[in-house]
Amino acid sequence: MAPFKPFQDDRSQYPEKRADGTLDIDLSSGKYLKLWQGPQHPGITGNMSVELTVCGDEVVEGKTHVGYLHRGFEKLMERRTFIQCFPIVCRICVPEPDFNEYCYAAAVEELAGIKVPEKANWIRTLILEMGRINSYLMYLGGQAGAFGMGVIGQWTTYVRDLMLDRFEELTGARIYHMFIMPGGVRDGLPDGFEARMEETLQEIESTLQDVYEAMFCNAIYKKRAVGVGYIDPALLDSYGVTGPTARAAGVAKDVRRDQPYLVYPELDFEPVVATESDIYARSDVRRRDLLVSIDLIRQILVRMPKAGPVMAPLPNVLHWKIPRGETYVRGECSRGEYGYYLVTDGSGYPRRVNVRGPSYTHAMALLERFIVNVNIADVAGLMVSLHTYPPEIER
Amino acid sequence: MRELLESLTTPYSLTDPVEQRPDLAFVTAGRGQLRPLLMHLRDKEGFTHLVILTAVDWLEEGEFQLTYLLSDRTHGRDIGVRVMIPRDEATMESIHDIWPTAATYQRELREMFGIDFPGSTRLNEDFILEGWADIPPYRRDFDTLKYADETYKQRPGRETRDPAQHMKEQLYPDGK
Amino acid sequence: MEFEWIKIPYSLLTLFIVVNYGLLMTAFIAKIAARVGRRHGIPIYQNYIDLIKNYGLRSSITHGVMFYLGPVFRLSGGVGLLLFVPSIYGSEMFSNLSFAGDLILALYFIFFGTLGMALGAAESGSPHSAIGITRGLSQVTAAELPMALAVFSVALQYETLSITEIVAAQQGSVLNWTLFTNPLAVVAAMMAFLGSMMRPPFDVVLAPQEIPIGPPTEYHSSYLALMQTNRVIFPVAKVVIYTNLFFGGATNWPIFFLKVFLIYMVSAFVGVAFPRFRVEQSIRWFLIWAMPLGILAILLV
Amino acid sequence: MKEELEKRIVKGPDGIEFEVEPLRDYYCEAAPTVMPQAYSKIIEGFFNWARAESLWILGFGTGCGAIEMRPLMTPRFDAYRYGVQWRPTPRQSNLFIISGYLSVKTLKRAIRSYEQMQNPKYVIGLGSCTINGGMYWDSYNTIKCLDDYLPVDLYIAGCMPRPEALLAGFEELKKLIRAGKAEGANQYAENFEWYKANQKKVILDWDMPDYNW
Repeated sequence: MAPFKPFQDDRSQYPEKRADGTLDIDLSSGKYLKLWQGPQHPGITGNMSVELTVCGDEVVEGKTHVGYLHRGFEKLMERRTFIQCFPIVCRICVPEPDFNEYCYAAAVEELAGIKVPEKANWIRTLILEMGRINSYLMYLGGQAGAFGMGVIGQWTTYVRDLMLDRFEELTGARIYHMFIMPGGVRDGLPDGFEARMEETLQEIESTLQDVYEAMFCNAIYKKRAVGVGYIDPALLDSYGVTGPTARAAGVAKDVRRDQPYLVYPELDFEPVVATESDIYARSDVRRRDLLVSIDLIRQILVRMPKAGPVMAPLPNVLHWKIPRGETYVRGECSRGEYGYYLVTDGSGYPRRVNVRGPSYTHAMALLERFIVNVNIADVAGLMVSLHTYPPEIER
Repeated sequence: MRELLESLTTPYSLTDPVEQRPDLAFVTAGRGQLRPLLMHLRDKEGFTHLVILTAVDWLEEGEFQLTYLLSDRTHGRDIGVRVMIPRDEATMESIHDIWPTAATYQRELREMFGIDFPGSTRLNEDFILEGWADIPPYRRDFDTLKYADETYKQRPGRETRDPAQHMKEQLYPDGK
Repeated sequence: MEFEWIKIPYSLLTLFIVVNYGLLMTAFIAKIAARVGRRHGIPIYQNYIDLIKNYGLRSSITHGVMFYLGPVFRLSGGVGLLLFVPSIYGSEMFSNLSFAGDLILALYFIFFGTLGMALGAAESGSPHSAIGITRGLSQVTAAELPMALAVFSVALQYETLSITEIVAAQQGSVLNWTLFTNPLAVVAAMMAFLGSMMRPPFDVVLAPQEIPIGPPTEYHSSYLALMQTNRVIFPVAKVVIYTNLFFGGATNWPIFFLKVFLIYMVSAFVGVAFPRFRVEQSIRWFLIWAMPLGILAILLV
Repeated sequence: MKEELEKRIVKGPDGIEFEVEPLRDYYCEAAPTVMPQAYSKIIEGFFNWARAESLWILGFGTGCGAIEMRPLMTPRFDAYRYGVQWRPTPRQSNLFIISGYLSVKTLKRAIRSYEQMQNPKYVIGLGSCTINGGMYWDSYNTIKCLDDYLPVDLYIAGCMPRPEALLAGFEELKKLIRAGKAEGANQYAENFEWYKANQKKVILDWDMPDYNW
């Protein structure tokens, strides 16, 4: 008889399937237990829920339920003028709102034929990278927290607050910046911003070093994260996996490099890649990506043009009509490919806006597949490692 | 991109090619041509990544436009395939067997536009809305403001102004 | 042995001192843990307010008799443990209700609360509670093994089952402590101690990110207050056993406070620095590391 | 209504048939009762002081306001100093922060969570969208006027309110509690019919889930 090794042998044939392909799960047998995680559940990434069927300590079926945050943005934007859309788009994704602003602005500029000044492009890149740092810091705390290590979250949230201070200085707001407008950005950099930014970056770097030593070198963290939540690289395309999750599986795909936008062609960086494709690799890719972002911010602050306009002249925004057309604009946000599909019909309102958030594919099809045959204890860690934010799923 | 479009146009009888950017093009395909076209793009041309699957409601023409946006991540180019389907008979072939992730998009379209994709997994389960009784909300003939006013109590004292009118009154108070 | 009635008010006095000390000490340790996260942490008197508030909540619902009895069992486990162990060596007032065979009774009381809790929480009907209980029972069992082995080793070493006599044997010099005379048993017991303190890496029972928050999910208002009271008594009582068995006991209150605090800090320090084990990982850890040490300790004695 | 919720005859393992009516059997339909204050004013005042100094918040981020909860728990703002803690289960919490707009689907869960909390309990509406809909005033899926559905003690305006605003809000709430003015739970019990009618008007799919999801 083979030795009993829980969660190490091949469990993919379990539970058995019926003839029609559905899982043979009989809840009334008392062998299985329905377990809802969320929306009121501290281990869930935001306001969504996962419906688990567990057998012992093993998850045999998982379903994601979303829609708790649906506000109907795509409908609301159809009855707002192009400039009225700009303040509401950032509310789609809370931890990294700037990508909404950038993608929306870029799509509108493309269809309206507006040329953005050079300096505005640099500032946009700066904002996006700052937002990426925020989002990654949030993630690192969450990933450690999912495995019961609250201290990392305290440290990273502290330095995230410092970064929010820089945001506040630049844009006047902590969370919803509303800084990247169609046509450019609202303002230039304040005096002395570079020096204060450098201080913040150094603080973040030293915290990251602490995090590296306390979390990534920790034996128990390795025990929990290495080899858990493996995603087969062959499945990446069919499940629409992008961003750090794909890069952790050895696919060096980064929109910043493959289809460069803004000023990324002029910046010097390499996409971060790992090959193990487990929770540890995903968190490590994000940590190293964070260091890349810090480096990018330094490059941007040095090479940014010091003078020049930051806003292109816009037509009268109250009567702004954009000719019929459609486009798709994408960017590499901290979770993967973020994109806006904008259709205009010649009127003063967008015909249709569709937001492509990376969590849309990650939290639904991918999570539902990879949550099966996992220990309940690892569900939270696995979910966090995909770095999903529900608001961009349901919008 | 242009060569690709030219090579595809005849075998799949594509219409309306638009080259939006050097790396982004949109074409319209027939309803029956979609599956072979997607299979060809995915397997022969390297468009392995389904970026979005969404719909646009052209109420005036009585049509839904389905947009399948595919990406070739190796060469960094995208192609959007438009399929026009009539509004009153909104059914489309499901592609969840080509891309498993398409099932999610199709669930959303089913709920938000009322477009049916027979065979797609978990299609008729609630996705975002719960207990929705009105017409699908993303259709153009659904008026969200009217619905909100009828369903939810608005707090008294909140004012809504037309921006153009309001700015005119602010800037030219004399009414000139 | 004749029973003296004066022992009852004396041991209630012990209980009173320990509850207050426990409330302050857990708050203090929470503050220290908060400092690691660069925070100020809760006020030192916060535990008192929480306790009053929970007792003062107006409504409470019950899921059945066992649900009601669960916290009571838990509390009696903690109180019983404390009362049958001498807290101050050599003091007539604070030797409590200890008697010749109290070591066995103490071992029993350590387990008693968990069992009562399991029965009560199971009746609450929340699946998170059920999962928490299965985890809790399996982990406590695994953690109790090295503890029991270490205790037997100590009992064999001193050839007595009375805690008072064990403490007496350790008096004189620091080198007489079991810590130095039987280090293997102490290491095994300290590992078991980490496992039963509900702090990372062994807090898989509560695990707020996985099963909020395990067995007590459904407990509220005065039930929760009872459990909070137990949560300050039980660790202190357990640490009292540890000081008595391994660290030479305490001859007066200041030494008692100091030793309890230091031993408690061990688990707090480990707790802030590590994430948590999965339940089968923690059981394996106990079986692989702590168990052999315990067996070795018995063999060497 | 879902099939498994309909009234039906079930055969038990021992062969005896019995009738099951899930909506009655599984879910408690009893209305909350008004809980009297402690008989003595001094004791009630003392309890109110303790309640004010020990606010346990339900960890349920219903909207985007949840993003500012993390900074509140961490070094910069550290709400623990003021006796504020986060609890993962509604049974042990006293304060429910509605952190932003409530979609109809979340409203159902929020009501469920609120009803699981123990009396006395408090609700803070966070953000402009809980007050009058805010940015989403014309959305078809969010409620506009939170106090129609839950008894709100305090609103914090802004989009999004800063953590400092939240801390100030906690202090205001403490004043209310100490003054004995935060009787939302009793208010909810007194006007239970009215609240339920409002809730049922917007939540069309009114079968409550097994437990809190």
